[in-house]
Order: sequence, then C-alpha cells, then structure tokens
Amino acid sequence: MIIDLFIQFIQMLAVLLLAPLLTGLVRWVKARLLRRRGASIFQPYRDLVRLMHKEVVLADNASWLFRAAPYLIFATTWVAASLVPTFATGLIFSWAADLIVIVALLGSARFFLTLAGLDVGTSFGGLGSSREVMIASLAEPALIMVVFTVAMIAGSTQLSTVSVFMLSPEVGLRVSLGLALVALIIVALAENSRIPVDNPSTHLELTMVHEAMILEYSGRHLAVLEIASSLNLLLYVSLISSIFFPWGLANANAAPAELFTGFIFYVGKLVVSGCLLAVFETSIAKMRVFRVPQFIGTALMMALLAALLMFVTRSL
Amino acid sequence: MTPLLVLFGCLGTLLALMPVAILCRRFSFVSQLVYVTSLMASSTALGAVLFHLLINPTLASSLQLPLGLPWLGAHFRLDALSAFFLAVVNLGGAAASLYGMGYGRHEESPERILPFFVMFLVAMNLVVLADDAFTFLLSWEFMSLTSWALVLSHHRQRGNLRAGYVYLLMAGFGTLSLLLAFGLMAGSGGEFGFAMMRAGELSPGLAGVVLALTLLGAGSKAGIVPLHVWLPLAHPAAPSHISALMSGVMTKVAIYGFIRIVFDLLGSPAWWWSMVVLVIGGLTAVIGVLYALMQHDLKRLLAYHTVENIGIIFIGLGLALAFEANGLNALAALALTAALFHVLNHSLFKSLLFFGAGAVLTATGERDMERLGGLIHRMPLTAFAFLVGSVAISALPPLNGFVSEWLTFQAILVSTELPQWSLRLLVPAVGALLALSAALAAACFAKAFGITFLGRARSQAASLANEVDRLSLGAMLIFVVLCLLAGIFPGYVIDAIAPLTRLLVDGNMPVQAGEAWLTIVPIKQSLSSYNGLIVMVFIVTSASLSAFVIHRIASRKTRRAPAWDCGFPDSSTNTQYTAGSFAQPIRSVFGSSLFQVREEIHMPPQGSTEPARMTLRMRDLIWEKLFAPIEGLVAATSARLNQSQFLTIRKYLTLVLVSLVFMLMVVALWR
Amino acid sequence: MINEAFSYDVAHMLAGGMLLVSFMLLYQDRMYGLLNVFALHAFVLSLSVAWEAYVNQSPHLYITAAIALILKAIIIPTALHRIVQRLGIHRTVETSVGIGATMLVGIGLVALSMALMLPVTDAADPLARQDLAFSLSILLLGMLMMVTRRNAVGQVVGLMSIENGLILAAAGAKGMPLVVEISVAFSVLIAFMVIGIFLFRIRERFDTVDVQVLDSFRGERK
Amino acid sequence: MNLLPFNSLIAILVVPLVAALGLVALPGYKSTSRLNVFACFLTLVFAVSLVLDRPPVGTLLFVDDLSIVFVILNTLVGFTTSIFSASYIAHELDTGKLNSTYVRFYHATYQIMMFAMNLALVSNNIGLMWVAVEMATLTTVLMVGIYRTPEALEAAWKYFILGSVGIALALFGTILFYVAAVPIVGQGLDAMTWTLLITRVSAVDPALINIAFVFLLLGYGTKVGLVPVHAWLPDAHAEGPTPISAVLSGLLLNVALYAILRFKLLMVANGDAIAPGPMMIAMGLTSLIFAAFMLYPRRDIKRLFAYSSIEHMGIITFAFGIGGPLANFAGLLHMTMHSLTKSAIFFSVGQITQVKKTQNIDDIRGLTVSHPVLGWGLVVGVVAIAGLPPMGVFMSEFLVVTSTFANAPWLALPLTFGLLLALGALLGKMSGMAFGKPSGGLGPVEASYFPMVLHLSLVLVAGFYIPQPIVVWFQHVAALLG
Repeated sequence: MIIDLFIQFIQMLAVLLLAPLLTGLVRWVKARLLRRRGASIFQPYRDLVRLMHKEVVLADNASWLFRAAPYLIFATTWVAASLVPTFATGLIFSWAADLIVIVALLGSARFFLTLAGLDVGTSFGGLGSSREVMIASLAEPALIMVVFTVAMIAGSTQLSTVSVFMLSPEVGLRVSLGLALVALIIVALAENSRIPVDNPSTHLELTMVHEAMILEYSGRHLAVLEIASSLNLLLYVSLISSIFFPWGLANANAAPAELFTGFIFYVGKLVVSGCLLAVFETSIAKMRVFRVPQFIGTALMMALLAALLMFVTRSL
Repeated sequence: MTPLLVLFGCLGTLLALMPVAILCRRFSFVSQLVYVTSLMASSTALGAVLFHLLINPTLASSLQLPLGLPWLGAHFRLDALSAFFLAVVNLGGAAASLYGMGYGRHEESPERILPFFVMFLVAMNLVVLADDAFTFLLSWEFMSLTSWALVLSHHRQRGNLRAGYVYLLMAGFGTLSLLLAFGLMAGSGGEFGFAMMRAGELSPGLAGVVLALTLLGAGSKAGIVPLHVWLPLAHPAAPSHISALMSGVMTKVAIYGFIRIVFDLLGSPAWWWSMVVLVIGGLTAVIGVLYALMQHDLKRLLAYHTVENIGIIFIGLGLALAFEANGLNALAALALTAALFHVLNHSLFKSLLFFGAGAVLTATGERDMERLGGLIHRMPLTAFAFLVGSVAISALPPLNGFVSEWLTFQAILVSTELPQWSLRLLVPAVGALLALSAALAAACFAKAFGITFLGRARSQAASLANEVDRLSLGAMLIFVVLCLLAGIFPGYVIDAIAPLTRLLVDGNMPVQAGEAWLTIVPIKQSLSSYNGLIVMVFIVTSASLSAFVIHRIASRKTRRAPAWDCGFPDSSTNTQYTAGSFAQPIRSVFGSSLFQVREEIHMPPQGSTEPARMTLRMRDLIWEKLFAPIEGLVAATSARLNQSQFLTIRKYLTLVLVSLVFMLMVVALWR
Repeated sequence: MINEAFSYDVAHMLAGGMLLVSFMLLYQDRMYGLLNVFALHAFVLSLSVAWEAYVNQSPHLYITAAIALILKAIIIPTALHRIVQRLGIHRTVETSVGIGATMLVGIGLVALSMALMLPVTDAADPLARQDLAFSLSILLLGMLMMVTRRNAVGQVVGLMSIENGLILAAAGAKGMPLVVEISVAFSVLIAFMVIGIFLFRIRERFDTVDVQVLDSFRGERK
Repeated sequence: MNLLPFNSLIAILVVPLVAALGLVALPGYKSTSRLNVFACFLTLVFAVSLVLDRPPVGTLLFVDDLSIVFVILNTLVGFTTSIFSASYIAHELDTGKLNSTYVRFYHATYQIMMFAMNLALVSNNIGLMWVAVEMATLTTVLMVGIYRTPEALEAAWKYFILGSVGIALALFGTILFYVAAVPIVGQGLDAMTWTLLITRVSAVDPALINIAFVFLLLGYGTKVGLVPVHAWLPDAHAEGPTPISAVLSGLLLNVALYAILRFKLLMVANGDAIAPGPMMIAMGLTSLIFAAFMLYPRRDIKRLFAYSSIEHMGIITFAFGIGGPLANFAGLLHMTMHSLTKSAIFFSVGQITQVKKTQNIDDIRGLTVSHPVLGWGLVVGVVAIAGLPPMGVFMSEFLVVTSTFANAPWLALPLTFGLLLALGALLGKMSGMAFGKPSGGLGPVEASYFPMVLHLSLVLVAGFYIPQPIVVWFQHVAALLG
C-alpha cells in the first residue's frame, strides 16, 4: 500500500520534473538540425523560474476566470499525466480513471484554455480559441476511436491493464494497431500544437493557434501554462509508449531494481521520441490552417476504420 | 398515506391554483402566491416519489378514478419507472417555481402564464402516472396544449405565433401517431389498460409498426431529427423558466413515453429495432449540436442542444434494445442506466442553463449573443452557474454530464458481444458520432459562455447589466450543487436506477454502493472503472497546491494594464470575435453540406475607405427539403380544390346527378 | 270493371307519353316553348294519375290529378310566362349543352333506369313496376334538364318536371297514403312561392336571373 | 307514470306551433324575443320529461331511445340559441340591418323550424319524417335569405335549388321503400310506419330498397352536407344570421343524419340488402378530407366553421358507417359534442363579427387582448372542435379512431390524416385571430356570454367525465344501431 502510494507519488513528481526537460530536448535537437547551437536542454527550467518571479500584468478587463484558468489547466493536465503509466504499471489510482477519462481531462483543460483566450476580448485570443475548438472537434473523436481500438484489443479501458496486455505475447501484429498508432501520432501532433498543425515558436497571426490563446498571459500564469503544455507533450509521449511500446514497463509491486530499469527505459523512450519529433518537425512545413481539418480528418477516419475492424474481427 | 395519494394531493393543490390565478389576476400578490404554492406542492411531490423510489421501489401502487373513458375509468400507477421520471418532473417544477418567484416579477402579463404554468405541471405529472391509453394520451396532449399557451404568452413578439403554430401542429401529429400505436396494441378488443397491453402479444410486423409510430409520436415531442423543427422555435419563445421546463423536463416526459411503450408494453424487442433507434440517435446528436453551433440566439442555441442530448439518450436506449433483444440483460441494464442517467443529468444542467439565459435576458433584455459580452464582471454568480452548466453539458469531468456519457461509451465498448454483424458495424460508427457530438458540444459551449460572459460588452445593455435577484440565483445554485453531486457520487444514482432496469430489462448493473472509494464499475474492475470523487479531489488539490506554492515561493505581484494584443490593442469592442466568427472554422468544416453555407466577401474598390463586407448565407435543408414541400403541397391542393367551391349552381347539380348515376351504377353492378 | 290488360296498356301509354314529353322539354330551347311543353307534361301527368285513380278505385288520387292539372298545367306556366315577359328573357336561347349530346345522355339515363327497375320490382305488381321505371327516368331527365339549362326559369321547370315524375311514382304506388300527395303539392307550392319571391328580388338587384351572375366572387375565390 | 295532464310528446310539437302563431301576432321586439326564449325553454322541459314518461307508440308519432337523444339535444341547443339570438337580433335591429317586421317573421320562422325538426325526430312514419325534414329545410332557406343582400339571396337560392333536388331524391327513395314494403306489410299507412317496417323488413325485396337507400343517402345527405352534395352549406352558414348558422350546424344536420340512420337500421335489419356501411364510410371520409383541405383557403370566419361542420359530419357518418357498439357510441358522442361545440363557436363568432364589424379573418386580430372572454371562448371552442383535450371531442375522436381497429384498421390512416389536416388549418386561423396585436373594432360586447359558456363547460366536463346514466343510455342506443 505504502509502496504503491510512494510509486504513484514518484510518478507524479517524475512527469512534472521531466516535462520541461523533454521540451528542452526537442528544442535543442531542432536547433542542432538547423545548424544552430541552440539553448541548453535545461533552458526551459530557467525560463520557468524567471517567469515565476516576474510580476503578472493583467489586461484591464481580465476576469477571475482568466486568473484561475492556468491553475485549472495545469491541474487537469497533471492529473491526466499522472494517470498514465510511465515506468511502472498498476498504479494505485489507475482504477480511478480509464483512458476515456484521461481524454476527457485533456478536454477540460482545452475548454478552459479556450475560455481564457476569449476572456480579455482581443481579436487574437478569439482567433486562437476558435481554431483550437475546430481542431479539437476532430482530434477528440479520433482519440476516442483509438481508445476504442485499444480497448477492444486489450479488453479493457484501464491503461495499466492495456499495457500489461500489450506486453503479453497474444497481442500479435494487427492492422488496426498500426492504423491506431498513426492516428494517435497525428492527434498528438495536433493536440501539442506542433508543426504541421501549429508552430509553437512563432507569433505570426496567420499561423498561431495555441500561442494566440495565451497571448495575454505573463509572469507566473504564463509559467504555469508552459509547464502544462510540456506536461501535455510528455503525456502523449508516455501514452503512445505505454500502449504501443510498453517494453521495460515494471510492475508496481516489483523490486526496486526492476523499477529502476523501467525508469531508465522510460527516459530512453522519451529521448528517442523527442528526437523523432524534432526530426519530423524540421523535415516538413507548416500547413495552412484550413488544410488542418483534412489532416486530422484522416486521423479520425483511420481510427474509425481501426475500431470497425476490431469490432468485426473480435470474437472470431 | 401512500406516496401516490400524497402525489394526488399535490396535483389537486396545483389544479386548485388555476382558477385562483384566473380570478385574482388583477391583484399583484397572485403571482407570488401561485409560485410559492406550486413550489411547495412540487417539492412535496418530489419527496413522495423519492420516498417511493428509494424505500420500496419494487412495489407498484395504483389508483383508479371514475374519469376518462366511462367503461374503463382513469387508471394511475406509480412504479419505479414513473417514480424516477416523476422525480425529474417535480424537481424541475420546484426549481422553475422558485426561479419564477424572482423572474415572474418582470412579467407584464402574468395572467397569461400562471394558470397554464400550474396546469402544465399537472399535465406532465399525469402523463407519467397514467396507466391506460386514454388517460395517457389525454394528459400527453393536454401537456402540449398548456405549453403551447405558455409559448404564446408573449404572443406579440415576432415569430412566436408561428412558433406556437408549428409546435401545436407537430404535437397533434405526435399524439395521432401515438393514438394509432395504442390502437394497434389494444387490438380489436379495445383493451386500453396498460396492464392488458402488457399481457397482449403482437405479431413481429405489427410490433415493428408500433415502434415506428412510437418513434414518430414520442420522438416528435422529444425532438429527434428530423421531427425537431418545432423545438428550437417553441422553447425559446416561452418565458425562461418555462423554457427550462419544456427543454429540461417535457422532453424527458416524451422519453418516458418511448420507454414505457417500447420497453414495457411492447414485449420482447427484435434486434433490428435497435438499428433504427441507434441511427436516429446518432444523427440527432450530431445534427443537433451542429445546428446549435450555428446559432447566436442564446436560448435557441440551448434548445438545439436539447436535440443533441435527446440523441445521446436515444443512443443509450438503442443499445439497451440491442442487448435486450439478444438476451444480454446485464449489458442492457448498463445501456439503459446510461440513458436514464443522462435523462436526469440533462434535466439538471439544461434547466440550469436556461435559468442562466433567463437571467441574462432579464438583466440585458438581449438573447442575441452578438450584443452581449463581458457579463462575468457584471453578474459573476450567474456567470459561475452558467459556467458549471456548460462544463457539465460538455461532458467534462468531474461533473455529471461526463458520467452518463462515459457509461454510454462503456456500453458501446461491450457491444462486441452482439451476434449481429450489422449491429457490430453500426455501433462503433454511432460511437464515433457520439464522440464527435461531445467534442462539438464542448466547442459550442466554449462559444456560448465565452461570447456571452467573457470579453468586452458588445452593447449598452450588456455593459449596464446587473446581477439578478436572489431567488433566481438560488434556483441556479441548487442545480449547480446537484450537477456536482451527481458528478462525484454517481454510484448512488446508478443504484437508484437499478430497480428500473430490473423492471424493464430484468437485469441490473453491479451494486455500486459496495465499491471502495465510491468508484463506479459498470461490469468488472479490470474492464473499466471511474471515480469522480478522486478525480475531483486530485484536480482541486493539485490546482490549489500549485497556486499556493507559486504564491508562496515565487512572486504574487499583479499589475493591471491595457490588453497587449500583439501590440495592436483596439479600444473598439467590434474587434472581438463574435459568435459567428467563432464558429466560422467549424462551419467551414462541417457546415458546407448540411447548411449549404455560402460566404461572400465584397472588397471595397481600390482607394475607397468603406469597409469590406462579408455576407453569410445558410439554409436549413431539413426544413426546406422535408417540411416546406409538405406545406406547399397542402397549400397547392387546397387552392386547386378551392376552385371547385365557386361553381355555378348548374355545375353543382351536375355533380349531384353524376354522383347519383354513379351510385346507381354501383348498385346495379353490385347485384 | 275493365280488364287488366287494357288498363295496363293505357297506364303504360300515359307514362310513356310523359317520358316522351320530358324528352321534348329537354330539347326545347325557347322560353315560351319550354313553358308550353311543361304545361303539356303536367297535363299528361294529371291524366295518368286520374287513370290510376280510376283503375285502383282510389278516389283520393283524383285530388292529386286535379292539383296537377290546375296548378302545374295552368297556373304555374302562366305565372312563369309573366315573369319571362317582365324580365324580357323570352328571346334568349338558353341551353348550355348541345341538344344532341343532351339527347344521348338522356337516352343513356333512361336505359339505366330501365335496367335498374324492371328486374327488381318483380314483387311489386306490373303497373307499379312500369310507373317506377318511367318515373325514375323522368326524374333523371328532369335533373339532366336542370343541369343543361342556364337560367333560373329553365331550372325551375326542370325541378317541377322532377316533381311530376315523383307524383307519377307516388300515384303508381298502390294505396300510398294521402300524406305524400299533399306533401308533394305543398312542396311544389312552397317551391313556386319561394321561386317567385326570389325571382322578384333578384330582379330588383340583377338585370338577369342568369345563375352564373348569381355566383358572386367573394374574396375567397382565387 | 304520467307527470303531465297531457302527452309531452304532443307538447314538444304543439308548443312551438302555438308560439309561432303568437310571435306572428305579437308586436314589439322585447316581448317577442322573450316569448321565443320561453317557448324554447318549455319545449326543452317537455323534451326532458320524455325521459321520465315514455308515451305509447303511435302510428304517426313515437319516441324510442334513439330519438330521445336527438330530441333533447335539439331542444337544448334550440333553447340556448334562442337566448343568444335575443341579444344578437337586438344588435341587428340597432344597426338597422333588420327591421321589426323581419324580426317578427324571423321569430315565427324560428319556432316553425323547431316544430319541424322535432316532428322529424318523433315521427313514426317515413313519409311524415320526409315532410318534416323538408319543412325544416324550407324554413331555414327563408331565414338564410333574410338579410336580402345579394350574397344572402344567392346563398338562399343555391340552398333552395340544391335543397329541393335533395327533397326530390329523398321522396323518391321513400316511395321506393313504400313500394317495396307494400307486398309484405300491406297497403296504406302501415307500409310507411317505421316500427312495423323494422319488424318485417327482413322479408322485403332487397334489390328495391338498395336503390331506395341510394336515393335516401343522397337526398338526406344533401341536408347533412356530405361531399359532393354539400355545396349549399358554406354559403348558407356564411350569409344567414349567425343564430341560424348555429342552428344549421348544431341541429338541422343532425336531423338529416337521424333520417339516414333510421333507414340504415332498416337496411341492416334486412339481411340481404347491400350493406349501407361502406357507402357511408366512403362519403364520410370524402367529406372529412375534402372539408379539411377546404379549411385552408378560407378568409371568411363563418365559412371556416361551416366547412368544419362538413368535416365533423363526415366523421360522424364515418363512425356510423363503421358500425358496432363502440363506433356507434363514438358517433353519438361525437354528434352531441359537435352540436354543443359548434353552436358555442358560432355564438362567439356572432359576437365577434358584431364587435369587429367584419367576417374577414385577416381583419380580426388579438381578440384575447381586446375582448378576453370572447377571445378565450373562441380559443377554447376551436381547441375543442380541433379535437384537443381535455374537451369532449377528443374523447369521441379517440373512440372513432380506435373503433376502426376492430374491423378495418387501415381506415384509421385516412381518418387521422384528415383530422391532422383540419387541426392544422383551424389552429392556424384561430391563433391568428386570438393572439397578436389587436385590430378591428374594440367596442364592448353587450350580448350575454351565458350560452357559449354553458356549452363549452358541458363539453369540457364531457372531456373527462360522462355521467353513468348517459353512458348507459348511449351504449343502449349504440347497441340498437347495430
């Protein structure tokens, strides 16, 4: 019991600490790929600390919602992230929420983000929010469909159970798994506002989505939002890895050694995926906002196809 | 003193209010009197039915009055199903009365509302209580009639007359279809008692016809696509607490009608019924929310959302039918529980939202979101309540809307147990529709709340709005609390629904009360489980913790300044996103086919200073393709036939001669 | 008492005569001619009713015959003459359907009534059967006439020829109580009275009794 | 037992006649209208007393359970209508639309009409019944023409011509029946006495009475206003004085229907004759659907409700055509409800047209604002006639529809279609008139609301509670009707 609690706690802490690192890594690799020297991978931590100590400049008609939103967003994202097994399965609170809940938690984070974007009443905020909900309205169903597929295969929506099942030999190689993986990656790109859907490192109005929403934020609020977004990235990476690449996942009540190896594995996965992401982002161009729907729509279609395949082929 | 008698006591009180309201219409105290009394009566009734539902749900007490059909009498019955829906009805009624006590003050002609308000409550109660076809239909149509009168209470406003007309016409259509359905079930013997209908067996074909008729009848009242057209016209037209009743409660009474007939009276279902219901449900959900996204009239938006939620409920019902038809009773119970849970939830947050809209209406006199904005500063409590409602209806944890949707997803996930291929193909597609509608709902309420309450005021009225009175706020806060409770303690609700599922599909979900930490477990722990309480606690603690830590270790300094807006701040409020522009991306994705959206941008000629203009054209294809043709056909036919009414006497005589000769020939040939 | 066959032939002849006169009415297209022929129609009727009375020894039928003779053969035609004169419509050609077509239809109607009546009335005695058949055809022809006439007087005449057919039938029905004849006479009386009133009033307001003009165009006609 | 010194059956005939004479003699408006009301009331009392002591069956006159229903309904509506017409005619006098001689004539004719209708209902002799129906028709013709406007004259003329053709057809049918009956029952009055016919009709030659029934159906059907022989009805309703419209819709149509029912009984009693049901069903459905369509283009408020009368007569004929205890009960109930409701509607319409000074629907707006009682009265009336609960018509229509399931379920479809069609039209017109911004005359109403309120409350109560004796009575009659 105590161990379980401890492990849960460790995980929550781990994701919180590792998240900025992942972001920093991605930025660094991208910089290197562009033949730039690039900031150190620990730069995000410094930024956060600096932001935290700055004073907050609130727009005149910002409401209480504007001030509460960052913390709510952070909290929901963090809770979601801490429910995804990173290096050990069988988390004590895993039964409190299954995959669908995780999706919904991210949904509520997004909901408050869009509201925050609308709150000050600037044109950019509205622009960001409206585009965000458009993207989400396609990405979320796709995610749910992926969840369906996975749940069909593993016979459960509990993430721990799923990853344990994925470790077991009877998974086999399935078409629908492949489809679901691709769909999930596309959704992940969209939800983390990465290229080609959005560009986190620009303030060019034509391309902004995520940045436009948090344009009015400053100081600690901005810091919290930054942590939340890097948590989001981490969450998706660990989600993908724990479903499709669950190798090295330790069991919760395993020996410390196993846990440690599991942790090493996990960090390894983070590094690999971070590099892959950077390579991907540098190798393709940002697409126009109104081609995004087709892009995510394909994800939805693939996920739906995967789910249909599962529903038909299951119990045959 | 059985609950049923208490119930009838309350109904009697409400009925007695009607003449009072008419006779004392001159006095100012009457509106308070009526609302207070109806509040007390409804809450008493609520207590009675809750007592029945929680203490002895299995036994059904019935009552017969020497009214209605002479040789049949009026039968009333209180079983678990009716108790559940009565709880929904009377909860809504009580809250509406409370809200009305405050809201009614601003009413210029209360005599057009009060008598019908109480009768409306009575009618809805009677529908749920009725235990024979005649009483059922009488109360059903009476319910429509009284609500029609309420829709017309502001009959001088443009469009309300038409709204009322379309509404009552559709209601008549529904009643007649139900009448046919009951006629088929009663058979040649004309046994109109529900007990006898339960006993009777129908041939599969006839049962299918009855299902179709019930879908037409109950569905048209619930607002399934494409029979929903009256709903977004009528619901917003009524005063807001009536809108809340119509949207939050009356549609549920329609759902009750469907459940009562299809699950209870009609006997064992055939599997293909579920196909029909599922398809209708999925389409209704998505189309409803898409329509809602296109609205910028706050109340109409809410009305269209009712359509969406009805779709979700029908998805649950369809799944329940599918499972029951294949003898998977436990799973049927799961699906049915999901549907009923959503019935409860929707009645909660939809009433809440309509109350909020009503508050905005009283404070600003505006329903058009394009003229609102920034109300969160002027009316913070209303804003908070509306926010909670929005989160709940967008199916976001930890509020109640999510739980029922989660249960529906679980039911979809286990539908691989179904033997029929077509169902296995259909269900995930419906699941996708459900997920899509959920996401769109979130988008829609981000828009509804964001444009109405956030940003800067878009009109004088909005900038001068004041918080509404305490009673209205009280009514809203009650629902806020209920939404939260139903969200974090779903287990109790599920257990309360269990008797219904036992009654209807004789199966029930595992008892949730025993689960540790108030978790809910649809089938078994390893499959899936959800704990609203833990999620809630986690979110709250981590949020407050982080806030606390940051404020403690880092800065807490705050400075107010003009908005930055990328360096181009603009004082004019017109630069904000409007409801229309917020929905534009989604419109461009989904709207092109369903609404035939056409956007034309007229740029001013070179060098001229006038602004560029964009015109947006949208069409309601469902109306244009389905109802307008019928309208036209009737008009054309009657115009054509009307020519025959202005002939010369000679021609009429010819008519007589011809018909005489014709009939004589018939007789001649008959021999 | 004269023998059955002879009385039968006479009755047959008279009834057939009436039918013939109905045909004459049908192709009359002048007002005065129409009225004269109608007078003849009523006269034949009274003859046949009288014959029925004589054959069946039912004296009350004589009253009917008298009513028919006096009222229909003399008073009404003359009155209508007056009206026609006063309205100055005696010159109008007032059939609306071609004579030939009317005749054909008429013959068809007669055939129909024969086909209907002759087989069915075996139970009733042959005399009644004949009368029924003839009177039915007279009735139908009367209606046909009302249909084909364009103005009020023509239609009234048609109506009254229908009445004649009815009386023929009533007289033929053995021992039919007095009620009926009285009622017939009475109804015809009312008929004439009301028509008179109407024609008079119509004269006040319209310059013609053409029924087509009577159908005013209320706002409803579109 | 005999409560009265003389036979109340005679009384319901004598009272109107005497009253008619008196009304012709009496000068002055007030007294005559009072006498009119009083005479109607007296007739009503006697009619009700018929329930208590049933006079013996005579050769000419008789009452049975069927006719008593009609007689009481007839006299009741006649009574209330006389009350309404008192105030209505007063207004017509003030506005000079009628002068005193015409009013005297009007009242006398009113009584004669009542006499004729009662006679038709209690006559035991098919010939006498015919005479009575025709007498009623002709008197109403005179009433319709009473305003002497071109439209009124045209309406009366049309009514007269079509009516008398109907007369002729009905008479021919009657004669045929007699001829058919003679061989069995023997010559003379007996062959026309209904009570004798019903016992012996089974032996009558079916082929002859088949033809007879065709003529009777068309002949009396003209009075009932069945499509396609309905043409006189809308004009007559629209152009006559409104009380007469009420009487036409509420009573005369019923009387004609009563005649058809009597012959239907004979047809049924004779085993081999053609079944009258299908013909009545066909005509009923035609009338219902056709009239429902005709409701849409209406602009004249009285015409609107005239067509609605055709529609409901169609429903009733349909119900009786279906036959069987349930359908007949439904038919009787629907006929009663329709008489009460429709006359109530005409009461309110009469007052509306007087205060608004127009019959044009488009010029009548916002009644519930300008004249609340009238407006809501109209709303309730239309709601009732459209068959919405909790009014009595809902119950009867419920029964009519469900009764079809006993033997011909598919007939329920056209029936409900027609009902829905009519519902749509009536509600559309009504909501336009009752709600919205008031327009037209805003003057006060001096007429009494009593008749309208009485009828509507009766209909309302009947919607969910019918006293047991009446139910038993109706069920008995329904059984009689086979």
